[in-house]
Amino acid sequence: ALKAESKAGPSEVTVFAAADMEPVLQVLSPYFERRTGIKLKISFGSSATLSQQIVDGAPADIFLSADFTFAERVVAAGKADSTNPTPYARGILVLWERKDGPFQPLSLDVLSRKDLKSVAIANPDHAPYGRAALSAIKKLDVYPNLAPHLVQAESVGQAAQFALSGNAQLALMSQTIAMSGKYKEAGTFVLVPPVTYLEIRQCAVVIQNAKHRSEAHTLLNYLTSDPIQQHLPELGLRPVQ
Amino acid sequence: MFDTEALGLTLKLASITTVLLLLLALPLCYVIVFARSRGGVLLEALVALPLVLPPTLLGYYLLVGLGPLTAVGRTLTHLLGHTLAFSFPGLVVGSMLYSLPFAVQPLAAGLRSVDPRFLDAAATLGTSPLASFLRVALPLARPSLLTSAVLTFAHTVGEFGVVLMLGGNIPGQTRTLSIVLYDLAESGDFAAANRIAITLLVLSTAALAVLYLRPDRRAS
Amino acid sequence: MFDTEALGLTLKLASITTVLLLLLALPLCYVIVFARSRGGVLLEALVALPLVLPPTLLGYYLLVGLGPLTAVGRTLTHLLGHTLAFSFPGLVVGSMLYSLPFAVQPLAAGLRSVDPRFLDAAATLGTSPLASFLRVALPLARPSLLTSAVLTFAHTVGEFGVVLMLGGNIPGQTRTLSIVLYDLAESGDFAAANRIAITLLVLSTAALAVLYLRPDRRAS
Amino acid sequence: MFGPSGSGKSTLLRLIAGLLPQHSGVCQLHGRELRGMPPHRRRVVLVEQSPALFPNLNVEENITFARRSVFGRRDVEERRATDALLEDFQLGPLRGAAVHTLSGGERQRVAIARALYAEPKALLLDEVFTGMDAALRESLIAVLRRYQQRTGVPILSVTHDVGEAFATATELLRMRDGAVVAQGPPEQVLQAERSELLRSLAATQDVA
Amino acid sequence: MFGPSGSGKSTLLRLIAGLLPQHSGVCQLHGRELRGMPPHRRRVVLVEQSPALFPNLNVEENITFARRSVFGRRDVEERRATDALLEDFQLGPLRGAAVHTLSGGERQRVAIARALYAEPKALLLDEVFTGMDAALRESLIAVLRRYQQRTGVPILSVTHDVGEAFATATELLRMRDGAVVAQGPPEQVLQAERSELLRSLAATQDVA
Ligand SMILES: Nc1ncnc2c1ncn2[C@@H]1O[C@H](COP(=O)(O)OP(=O)(O)OP(=O)(O)O)[C@@H](O)[C@H]1O
Ligand SMILES: Nc1ncnc2c1ncn2[C@@H]1O[C@H](COP(=O)(O)OP(=O)(O)OP(=O)(O)O)[C@@H](O)[C@H]1O
Ligand code: MOO
Ligand SMILES: [Mg+2]
Ligand SMILES: [Mg+2]
Repeated sequence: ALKAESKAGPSEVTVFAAADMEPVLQVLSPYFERRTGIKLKISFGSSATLSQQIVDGAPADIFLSADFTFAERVVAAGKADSTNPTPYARGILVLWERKDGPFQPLSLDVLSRKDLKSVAIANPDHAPYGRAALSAIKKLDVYPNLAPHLVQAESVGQAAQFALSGNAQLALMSQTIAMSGKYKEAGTFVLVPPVTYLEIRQCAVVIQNAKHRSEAHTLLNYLTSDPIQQHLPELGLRPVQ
Repeated sequence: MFDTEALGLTLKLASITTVLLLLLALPLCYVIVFARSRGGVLLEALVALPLVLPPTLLGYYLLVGLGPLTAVGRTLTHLLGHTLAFSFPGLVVGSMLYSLPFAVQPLAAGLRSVDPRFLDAAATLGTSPLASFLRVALPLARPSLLTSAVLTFAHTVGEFGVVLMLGGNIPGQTRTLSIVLYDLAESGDFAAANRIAITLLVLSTAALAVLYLRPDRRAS
Repeated sequence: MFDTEALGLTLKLASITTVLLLLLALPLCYVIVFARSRGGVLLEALVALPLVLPPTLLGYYLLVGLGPLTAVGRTLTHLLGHTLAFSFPGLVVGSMLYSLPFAVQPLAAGLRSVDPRFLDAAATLGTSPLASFLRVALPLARPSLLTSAVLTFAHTVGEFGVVLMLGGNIPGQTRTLSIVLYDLAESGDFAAANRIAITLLVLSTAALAVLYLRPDRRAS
Repeated sequence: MFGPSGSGKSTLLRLIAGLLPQHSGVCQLHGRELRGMPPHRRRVVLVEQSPALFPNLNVEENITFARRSVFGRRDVEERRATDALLEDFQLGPLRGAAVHTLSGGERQRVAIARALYAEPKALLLDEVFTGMDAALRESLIAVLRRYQQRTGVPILSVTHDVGEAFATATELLRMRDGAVVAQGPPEQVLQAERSELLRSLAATQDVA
Repeated sequence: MFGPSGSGKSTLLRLIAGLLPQHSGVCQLHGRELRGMPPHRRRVVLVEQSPALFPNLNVEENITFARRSVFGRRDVEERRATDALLEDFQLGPLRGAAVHTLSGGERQRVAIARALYAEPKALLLDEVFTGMDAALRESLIAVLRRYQQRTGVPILSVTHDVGEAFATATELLRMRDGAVVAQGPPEQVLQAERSELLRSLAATQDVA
């Protein structure tokens, strides 16, 4: 860290992070900064968007994907500094509704109701949480009922916003978002059974030619450290193991 | 496979928006340019406002402001039977707001540069201000009207932020070409993006050729 | 906290793009409007092309075309020391391409509606076509030049697709206001979005007031 | 009406037509006060020195401008009136010509014809005969005289040709420095004119 | 030069000035062939019937237009030339006036002054004296005569006033239906004119 500091002024690290990590990093980054003196410059988006940008040469130091596949895409493009993406958390999919919505108290049964108008999910091609949502809907045998009412958002963050603003009645989103301030206040959620979707194994890669590679590793080590892993459930994630 | 549905939707959105906006721009320009009141200046500034608001902001405000959380939004939702967001009419509203200045400004500039002597002549011949506007000023400002139409259409075809915020990516309803291209780019499908680009280029080159090679373009 | 960094970046991007584009639009308009050749028509159609290409497409092509996969891109990368994508100069290039028609079209329309009698008079007085363009046509088309500048600036402030594709979302370099707003919307931070909206409205109302309340606006 | 260049003749006409705001004085037509009335209600048609013909309309469309609505069709009677005007003003062959191809004299004739077609309550002519040869001028003055006899519409015409003024007018106005300095039957005004000229000559000699 | 309205006088002048394409015939000035030369190289200045003054410039800026570059400053000599022109054309008090406030006669004077300031090799005047009273016209003709004597620049002037033509010209041209039908010293042309008139009268009588 010291070496990088002398090279590039005040020490900072550019993080490309999946949208579900926004509330998590919001909580963690002040602690991390205080502890290491490294400032986080974070760009959020869907995992697909971010990985594609990194492949195209975006100056990220570390990529926190919401799954394994998009992290692997960066590795495959030869942009990662190791051949194996590092898992740092496991994601949880939930169904969320505003407290003043029509389906309170909320249960998974609403997904088969005929008077449903709109359900927001993230784009299954871009966002691991979207892929999980689509898989769950199919496994729960509600796809024929929901298909005409599905609204696709760019990332899980936007899917959440669609429901928060009341435009979509329901949203399938990450528990990280559902447990964060605004969403906790305005709505309620129920877990989607984990058996209905493939495990959301959130993986990170450090970028090979990164300007701040060592700081990136510092962050990765911090995230995978035991104290943080133990805190993950409070933030809506499960620890890696 | 090429997404003709998205192409059709985009052209439909751009056409409807252009027609509606020009119909709206005419009375607005009349008041702005011909009414020499403070009201005209105020209106002009108001109409120009969407210029400085990024489309994401407009989209966000429409999403929240016309969503079920506000009284206006609830009324609208009730009238339409669905939320304005995630629907084609919602995109039309968003596009109109987004492109309003592009319809009004070139036309207003054109009307302003009409020589007042023609309007004076029409007035002494007994033509009311409204009739002078329609029969004298507007025909003389035709190149500007055309510019307004072209820019509005184009601005709407190229719209991305508002659609992304407000649309919900529903095939046949809100999934426009700009969204399709975004999706393709994110999944790295260069071949499909190329097909769309070529289609657009051919279509638009044809349209522009029709527009620009018209014999009567330059008044001599 | 309000993102003044993004505001500054956006204004910087819009200003630089507007200045560069107007400097580019002047010679282009000269050729398009004053050279009565086929070349002028072709050039005009060419300049209009970005109109019909969605910003996401433009952004994608710039990303790929100026990226390390092409010879041009490699040369550029070598010269700059980094890829053009995800950098401020890259955004300037993208914005210029994206807003080019909005700089050229209103100005060209304005120049076209300058009464040719003034140009004839200048010519018999011994003024060369280029000098006539600068000293006669351009001053007479001033309202259109202003429209060009305003629309270009605004179009760039409101740019989202190109920036998203080409810029990524890097604070202080490519994270413009439109991107910030997109992020804020995702996190449901209505209060912060409001602050930005109000800042923009105040800034732009001031700018528009300066523009629209100038006393000499309407030649009498 | 006559008077030196810049003495305010055109300005007075524009004022009567309602194109300039009137700050003082009275302006009446057939007993109606015109002050404050917008120009398009006055039915006072002004033919300006270099008339503004609508460049997007051809000769015939310019002439018939006043009585066509936005989508108007014309009836037989109006068509006949147009034909008569085209003939009176020797514009028949130019009926469909684009106005930017017209010669100076042709433009002025179109403008006068356009004014008559509007059926004005008063007609103001600003140096419209100046760019015409003697023969054409005579014939146009004859046309206007017939028109005036038929309709009784007053015509106020500006000219620099004292001979023309004397021959055609029933009343003469002389302007100088923005004011009407003489008004009355032609003989009387010209008489005053002559004696004033003599006076000013005398004054110059006094100084010398 | 004179001839009936629409006979092609203005068209001929625009042709000489290079504003219309020349399809046949020769056009020479001081032995230089003008055909194909762009108008701004010809140094032939045309003052049109209703002159196009630059609306964004005031009177003085219009007059000095020709010899100012885009960013040009003017030297003392040019300033003196401007002052002389403003006085010759009785425009002194209007020096800074916006051109849209000028009267018809004032506009024409500005246009002539602007043309002289350009130091042309030939000057073409299209009915520029028509809107002026006799006194003003005389004084302007005197100014132009002085100018011509000093510089030797040929002046081709269109008029409808046969008397004026006779009094001022060294050579007369008569146009009809697009062609020059007579050319020569004033007496000769007017003589031909008269006999032709008699011939046509005779022809009419034959028919009757
Ligand atoms: N808006 C204005 N502001 C200032 N001065 C003006 C304005 N309009 C006209 N004038 C001046 O008023 C005077 C009278 O102009 P007007 O056009 O009435 O003259 P005129 O008698 O028609 O002359 P001419 O015979 O040359 O046409 C001119 O000196 C002109 O410069
Ligand atoms: N571009 C054109 N196309 C067709 N006809 C034209 C064109 N330009 C001029 N004309 C015609 O040529 C004729 C000659 O016009 P010109 O202006 O030379 O007449 P003029 O002798 O100056 O008449 P005046 O004394 O009325 O000014 C007119 O009948 C006019 O309508
Ligand atoms: O956090 Mo995601 O990549 O939008 O599912
Ligand atoms: Mg006058
Ligand atoms: Mg002529």
